Amino acid sequence: MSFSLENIIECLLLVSDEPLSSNQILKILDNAKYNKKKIEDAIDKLNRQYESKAIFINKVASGYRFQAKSGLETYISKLKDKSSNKFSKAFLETIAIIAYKQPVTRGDIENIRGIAVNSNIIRTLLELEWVKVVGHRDSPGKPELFATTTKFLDYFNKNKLSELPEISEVESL
Amino acid sequence: MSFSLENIIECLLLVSDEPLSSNQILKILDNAKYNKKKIEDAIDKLNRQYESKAIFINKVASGYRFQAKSGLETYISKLKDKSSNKFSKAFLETIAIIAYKQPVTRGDIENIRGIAVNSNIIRTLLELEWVKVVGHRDSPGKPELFATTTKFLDYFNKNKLSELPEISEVESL
Amino acid sequence: MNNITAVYNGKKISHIPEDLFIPPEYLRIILEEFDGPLDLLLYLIKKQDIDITDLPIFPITEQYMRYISIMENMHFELAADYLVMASTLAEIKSKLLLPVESDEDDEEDPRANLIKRLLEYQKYKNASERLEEIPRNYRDFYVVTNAIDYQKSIIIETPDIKIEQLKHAFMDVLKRAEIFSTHNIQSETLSVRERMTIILSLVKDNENIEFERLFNIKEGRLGVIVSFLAILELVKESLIDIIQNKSLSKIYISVKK
Repeated sequence: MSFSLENIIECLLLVSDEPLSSNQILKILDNAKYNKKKIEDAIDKLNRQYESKAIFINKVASGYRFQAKSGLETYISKLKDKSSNKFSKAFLETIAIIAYKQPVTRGDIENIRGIAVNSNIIRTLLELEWVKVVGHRDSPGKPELFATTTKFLDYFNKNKLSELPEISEVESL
Repeated sequence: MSFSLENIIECLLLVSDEPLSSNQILKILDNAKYNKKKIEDAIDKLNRQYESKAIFINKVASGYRFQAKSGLETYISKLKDKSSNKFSKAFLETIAIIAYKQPVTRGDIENIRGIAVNSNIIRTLLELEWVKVVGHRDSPGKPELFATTTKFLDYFNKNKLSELPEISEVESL
Repeated sequence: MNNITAVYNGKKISHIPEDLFIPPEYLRIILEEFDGPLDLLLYLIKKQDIDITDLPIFPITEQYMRYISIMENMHFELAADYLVMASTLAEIKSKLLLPVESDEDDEEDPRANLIKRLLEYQKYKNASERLEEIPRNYRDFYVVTNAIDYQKSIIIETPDIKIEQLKHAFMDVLKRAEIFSTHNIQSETLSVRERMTIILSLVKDNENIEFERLFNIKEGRLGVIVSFLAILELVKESLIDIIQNKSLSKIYISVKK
């Protein structure tokens, strides 16, 4: 089965975790018969197809990305709340590591916990605005550095990070 | 703007991190006018709309999810980092024992493999939610009994445990 | 362990040459491939192309012991399970050496239990190989998850966490990671960590920032020390650069580019 350019772009944008620019799409397709204009036209055509649908392709700073149209917020809230893993041990440990060892990268958290970080947890923490990106480490891939926010401290009724419970060596024994 | 049931389901499945069962969808919609049959019909209708598209809705153990049709692997593989789905031999052997012999305790796994189970493997399996504790064996120490989950089946595109490859007793090497 | 392949000096090697000198680093690669004593035994048996139900315990034990002693000589950290297997093999060997009394010939073959375990393990090794082959997400097919953004008006309920839970979670992690001996977390560290975050945010928003602006005299000596330690830590973790164009001129801090 061969797919039209629109269908290929639709599939790529849906499978991708990040927005894709027309240049990135061209690079993936790696075919001289396509150009930027053709990609843009295809996206316009897709959006016309989506007129009655609840989704559309939006252009954001780093490229094209699917987005939900407004109107389904109550449903989406219910869905997202269910899947956020907020009460898991992994969630607690992840936010604890960010709080006590900030700024940390995903890799740091993985090294400390000895296990891969669940993307949903990081996303939930960012959505809750308990955690923010404060920079990028100067190492391959320029990983994001996470730190806690004042909103996180507010939640625990604290003014400063140093007011969090102390971790002492004695207690760990 | 109001959306049809198909358009709502399409949007929810795309927003979700995980497959959604028809029951979960009904719960989110929270409206007496819908029922399981209507959800299933809507999904069939969507899949007919997608006939020429590169995506489709697939049913796996924990529910419905979008997947790419085959044919675009060369493009998609350029998008995705595959390092996260390489498993060590020890990891695969552990999950194979849990899948084919469930419910099993850590001790059972150690007896079969002849070597201590690495704690990180069990922790990873629990966090991935590929494995859950289904009870405790009535023997000294009341060890936890592990079994696989629908999420484990989802990963391998299966609906039921019986769809895993059959294995037979080994009589010679 | 059907196929061990290691590359040494550009050559692919798939079995240990019997009487050749084995370069230690190559041996290490091979030994690390074994997932426990049963795995090693299966390898030794398969290499001989013998019927497992007729397990020749004497040569296999001898070879097994040879591997163990090589590993020990290399100070290879040997799991206790390897030694347990060594004693099991020795026990079977000694039972086989005892004269069999004629009226007890329905007594079980001392090798039977070991053979059963090896076959059982092989069964699950086969199963794991089948699992390795069947289609899986992101390798053989692609699942669409979390494909679309949604409006910011989506509200996520805040989780209910007690501050003590946070502390215990961190201590659990530290205990597990056994990094406690090298990282002494003291009360002060947190204020330094917090300051690091503040400085990083400041530097991120302004291209360059004057060194002095990172200190607040009102905080007193302790506050200045905290800022200074935070700057040093940020430099150490190569997150910021300290720039001074000529000596005695103003010092600037910028994000590491």
